Amino acid sequence: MRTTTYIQAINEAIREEMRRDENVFLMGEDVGRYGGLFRVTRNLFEEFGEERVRDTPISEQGFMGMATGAALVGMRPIVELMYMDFFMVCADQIFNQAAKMHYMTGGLVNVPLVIRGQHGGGKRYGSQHSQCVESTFAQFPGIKVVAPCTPYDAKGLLVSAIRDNNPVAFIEHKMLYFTRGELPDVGEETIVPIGKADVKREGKDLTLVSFSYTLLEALAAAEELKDEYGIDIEVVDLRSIVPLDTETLYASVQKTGRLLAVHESQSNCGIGGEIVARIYEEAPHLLQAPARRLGMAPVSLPVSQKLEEEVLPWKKNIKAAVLEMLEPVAA
Amino acid sequence: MRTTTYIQAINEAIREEMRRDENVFLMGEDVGRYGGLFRVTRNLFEEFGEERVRDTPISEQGFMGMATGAALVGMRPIVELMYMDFFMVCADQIFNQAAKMHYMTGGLVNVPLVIRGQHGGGKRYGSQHSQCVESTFAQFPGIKVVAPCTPYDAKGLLVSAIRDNNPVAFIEHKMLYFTRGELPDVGEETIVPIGKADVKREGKDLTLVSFSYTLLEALAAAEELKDEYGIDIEVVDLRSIVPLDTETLYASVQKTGRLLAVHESQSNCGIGGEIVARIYEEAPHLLQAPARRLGMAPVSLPVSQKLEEEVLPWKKNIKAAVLEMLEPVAA
Amino acid sequence: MPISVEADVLSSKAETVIEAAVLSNEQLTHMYRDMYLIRRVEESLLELAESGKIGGAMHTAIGHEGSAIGMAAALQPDDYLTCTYRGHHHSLARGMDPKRAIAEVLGKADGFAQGKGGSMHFIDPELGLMGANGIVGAQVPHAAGMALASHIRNEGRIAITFFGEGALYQGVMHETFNISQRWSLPVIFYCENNRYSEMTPISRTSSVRDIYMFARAYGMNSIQIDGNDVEVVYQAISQAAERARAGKGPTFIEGITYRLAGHMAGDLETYRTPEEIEAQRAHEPLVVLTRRLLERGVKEKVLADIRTQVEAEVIEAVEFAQNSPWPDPAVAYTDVYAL
Amino acid sequence: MPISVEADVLSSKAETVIEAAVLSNEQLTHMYRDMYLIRRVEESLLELAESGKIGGAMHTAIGHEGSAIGMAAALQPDDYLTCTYRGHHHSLARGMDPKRAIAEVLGKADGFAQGKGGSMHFIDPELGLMGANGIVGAQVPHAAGMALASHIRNEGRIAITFFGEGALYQGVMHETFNISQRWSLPVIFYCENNRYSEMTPISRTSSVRDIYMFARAYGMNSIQIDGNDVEVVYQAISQAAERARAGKGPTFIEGITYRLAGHMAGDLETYRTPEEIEAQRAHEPLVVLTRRLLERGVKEKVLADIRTQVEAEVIEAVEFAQNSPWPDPAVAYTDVYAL
Ligand SMILES: Cc1ncc(C[n+]2csc(CCOP(=O)(O)OP(=O)(O)O)c2C)c(N)n1
Ligand SMILES: Cc1ncc(C[n+]2csc(CCOP(=O)(O)OP(=O)(O)O)c2C)c(N)n1
Ligand SMILES: [Mg+2]
Ligand SMILES: [Mg+2]
Repeated sequence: MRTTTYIQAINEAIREEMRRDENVFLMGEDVGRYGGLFRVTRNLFEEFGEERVRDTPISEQGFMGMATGAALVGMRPIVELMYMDFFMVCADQIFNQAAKMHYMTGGLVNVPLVIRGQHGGGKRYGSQHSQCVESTFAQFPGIKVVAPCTPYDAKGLLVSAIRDNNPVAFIEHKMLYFTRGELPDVGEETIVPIGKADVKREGKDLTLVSFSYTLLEALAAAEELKDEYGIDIEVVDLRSIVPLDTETLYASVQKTGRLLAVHESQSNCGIGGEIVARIYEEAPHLLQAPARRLGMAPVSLPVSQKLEEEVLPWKKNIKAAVLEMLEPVAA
Repeated sequence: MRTTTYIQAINEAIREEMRRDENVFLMGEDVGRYGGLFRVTRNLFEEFGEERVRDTPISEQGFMGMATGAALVGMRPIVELMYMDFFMVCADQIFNQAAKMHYMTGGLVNVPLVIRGQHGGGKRYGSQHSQCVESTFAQFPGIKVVAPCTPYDAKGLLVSAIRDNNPVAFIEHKMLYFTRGELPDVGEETIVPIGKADVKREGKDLTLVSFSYTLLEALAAAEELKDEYGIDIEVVDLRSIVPLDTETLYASVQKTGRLLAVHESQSNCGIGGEIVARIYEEAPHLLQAPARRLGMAPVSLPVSQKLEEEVLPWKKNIKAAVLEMLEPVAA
Repeated sequence: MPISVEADVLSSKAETVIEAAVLSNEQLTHMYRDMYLIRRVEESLLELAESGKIGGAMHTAIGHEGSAIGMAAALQPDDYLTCTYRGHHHSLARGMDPKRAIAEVLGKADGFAQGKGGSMHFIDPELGLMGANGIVGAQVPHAAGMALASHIRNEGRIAITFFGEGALYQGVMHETFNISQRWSLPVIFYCENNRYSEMTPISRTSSVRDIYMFARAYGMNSIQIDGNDVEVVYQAISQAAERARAGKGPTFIEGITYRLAGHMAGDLETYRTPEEIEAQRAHEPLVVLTRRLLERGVKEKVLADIRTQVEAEVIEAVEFAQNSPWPDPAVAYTDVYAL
Repeated sequence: MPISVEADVLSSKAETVIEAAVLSNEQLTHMYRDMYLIRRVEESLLELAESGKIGGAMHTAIGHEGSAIGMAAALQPDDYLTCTYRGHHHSLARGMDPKRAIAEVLGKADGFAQGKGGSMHFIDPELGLMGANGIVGAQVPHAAGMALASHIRNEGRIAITFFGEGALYQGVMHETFNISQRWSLPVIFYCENNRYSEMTPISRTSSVRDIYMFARAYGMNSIQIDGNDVEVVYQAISQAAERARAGKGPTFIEGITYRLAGHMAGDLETYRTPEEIEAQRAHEPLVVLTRRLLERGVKEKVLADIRTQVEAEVIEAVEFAQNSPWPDPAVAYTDVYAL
């Protein structure tokens, strides 16, 4: 074991898979010689050369479509979107093309494509460079969606995503890039299966389910709730948004009887509401109190530090939501 | 009073508003001389000429952006997307631009823009020409979303949308175009406020909330459930998806104690799950049984008639869902 | 609007030389058979659509056959191809079985995609047919990506993509043209210019008159040809393919043609006169090819026999498709994710 | 890479003639003041960013000032303008108050958008500034739409939009160029070609060498100019504006310039050498303008006084912004929907 940054873990997964399978190649803006705006792809150009590490023009719809085409004939492209927000200039190629090809053709073709990049707020990038995208990607069947929080899960899930025969959105978070965590030594394969959640903290009073960066805020909130109120929160890391591991989730709620889903994408038609709807569909008897969700406030993220803190579903807001749900208990 | 088709009602709303306000103009593919692929804009070119009724090239991102620019300086463009599915080639201009301008600028500018077009299945157009879009549009604060079912609501809501100072997605359904309904005589103004739901059928056993075409399927299901099982369904027509009229909705659930939300967009992260999450957040005490939602099956719509019928959340599937919820009662 | 293919355009600056007779009578006769088959399949589909058996949007390529037939003869069977919703002709020219094609359009179990794709999504990877598309322009980067795959793997395979002149101003085209030229990918961009984009003539929406000239802006080899003459199409695509395989990069071909039927089944066609359509019939692919064959001494009797054969084959295919069962409803839930 | 503006390019086929001295010393001196102000504001913002007071992406226009100053002098105060995240210079040149500009970048209550927009979203409708944009290319159709509005209303106003050379291959640009030319809208497309798109030189991703030649493909009037010479920029934009107001349609202007600072605060700048940057300083806008003024007999003392004045103004503006309070958290929830 050793500790690395989240960035390093992603970089390793790409490098190892590119060594393992020559069909894997990388495309995106500044991903080559510069090593990526956030330096996630550093040194890959040096090792694999310009054939397999391609600096593109600012033509997302074009290169996303080309990646889809290459995947249709057996390549395994990894496309970096510099900011996940830019999915909006290539939405057709992602949702109408890559995600649907397998189904529309009755299974005649596959699209083993990885779309990766960072999303999220907290660094004052404002409305067009901070929105979380997992709930939008989850609306289109045919594409898998993962949003790991730790370096270990990031590396393990990216390896799985690259080997998966479907388009996979691999969602990073700008607040996680320099966080550190344990990773098996180089050489040891790290694989985390897509579609498996992970209990990151045991507890009995309430199940707090989250993923990506807000999971860290959830864990911090859980610690403070323990210290300040003796409340014992179980924190489940969804890790994969599509497919959703309801089994792990319901097992936790069976213990706690209470569920709060937290995510940074919009509440409206978000994954939190989806989780609430699912449990009432599939296992309402597990709940001792109404299941709840907490998402981003219904605004596009403002730039000012003070305004950003106000609307993000972070520790302060998570604690408030939990206390509201446990009032009867706490009281 | 008189009866007209849904198409005629939309056409009248545009014509009357174009006569009333010279800032209103129309852009889109084949909307001018041909009168629109579905003939919704017929005869407008003849009356208003090529300055105000503009045939565009197949450049959705471009003309959506131009409409946004024109709206930023006080025009009131109406843009037709031939199929709402095509929002994916202009998603950036809709969600990242038009929807955010007012907020990002601290209210310095408005974008009075109407985006209209038809969505939905039932006519074998397949995966790329049939998906329902309201749940995706609802994920982006700053844009209002309406999806009327009757000619009256269509005309009244379109008038409101054109006069609104925000971007409004006016969502039509290809299955509704030739349905007929009552409309006030020409000359009498028809206005339906955005954000107000409407009870289309009274009942006491369960609240069925829907909108757009599936509302007709819900009403048909309600009739059969009455005849076959004596079940008395209240059908609420949401009409507006954003903002959501929870007041009318909760008032109905207060009567019935049961809620089923039906929509044709995907279940996953859809408006149905959102409605379920909202009521558990805001009024869980009204529910005598778990609230449920029924959306499109998790596939992109296949072409074959038999497969389409299978996956659409229409009468057969609505009845099954209701019976499942009322088993305790029915039994 | 007459077909505007002037000699000076054909012998344009682009490195493509169109010569007279290059195909043997045997090849031309074979092409006649395939072209007639496509024509009859499309006509039969229109009849089925009019009788209400086909829903959605069904676009036929009646009048466009020249590009498909010329392409099939010029390329290798494993070269990649993508096309539009108007893609029946390319698929049939590359050898798709009419039975499975028609069954798919009818949404039957024997369709190549069990009725999931339908008329707008023709595909058969075994024939290098990598997908028709319902979104204008979307199939174009796919072909460029296949060319990129071939380039990275050093396969020697090329990719061709077909699109209409109305697609030129969909942004993704521009993005793809630039990247393909910059990376000098083995891809052919074939524009079937039928002068209409749905109900709107290209002249109303395009800032340029000659579409092929636009591709020159990228420094791309680009020519305009008579898309209704299989011999011309064959040569243009052969030479473009040669350049591509030699690593000389993409070629843009504007094939002038004309859509003899409506944009899709049910098109009111209020935007053009019967006279305009009639005038075009004088130079449509089947007429051009028939004339060519007779000029070269092939007997009308030979062609008549071919037509009789084809008629029978198409009638059988239509029957097969109509008798094919509906897909099992369970099929609706499969193929969402690949294993 | 030297600035490649050859005489023959300036006197290119496009209907634009660049003459020598056209501006009075008084005008040039005023321009000097504005340019120096922009320079100092940007440098101050970089310092604030380095001290951690500015988050997110903060792009300065150090080296780009020529285009903004020339534009402000050439256009009417109510002509519409849109630009990119690199838009401080256009806004200041059009008269935005440095106090409110800096306060906005710092996310303070006195910012023009109360801290909601920040550095990438400069706007002031009163000055015709209709919005900077964080998405490459997105502001370009906005300007075309404003030109369309002016055209429909017969206002005589024109629109100008600024973008970088890297934006050329974002599909929406192509769509907008075509429509604008086809509808002959009163819009000016000004490309600030600083030779880099973030960390990638344009030569690596573009199939064409001279960006301005590309616009010719649409039949658009298009020229390449020295974007670092305010007098050249002034003339090019004046003439383009005249054409636009006369109903002759859009003009594309490629202004060659150079970004002297990093792409954004924090840029490692591993992609270019200090020597390259040094070489460019010899021809940067402030140097060019200073030389011009001295050549025309304006005394250095006059310029020195201006600099002293501006320094004071900028220091005051920075103080104002730093002392400005944080916005009330409640502000985060307003302005989602207009009434
Ligand atoms: C992005 C997108 N916009 C609009 C459409 C609707 N549409 C389908 S075909 C077509 C016309 C295309 O014309 P052209 O490219 O000339 O091809 P043709 O149909 O003439 O063969 C349009 C506008 C679409 N399918 N996709
Ligand atoms: C659609 C989109 N893709 C990518 C980006 C990230 N990005 C911001 S600036 C930039 C480079 C733009 O270069 P250029 O157009 O030359 O303008 P410059 O920054 O040099 O002034 C990129 C890739 C973006 N903002 N929007
Ligand atoms: Mg056409
Ligand atoms: Mg640049």
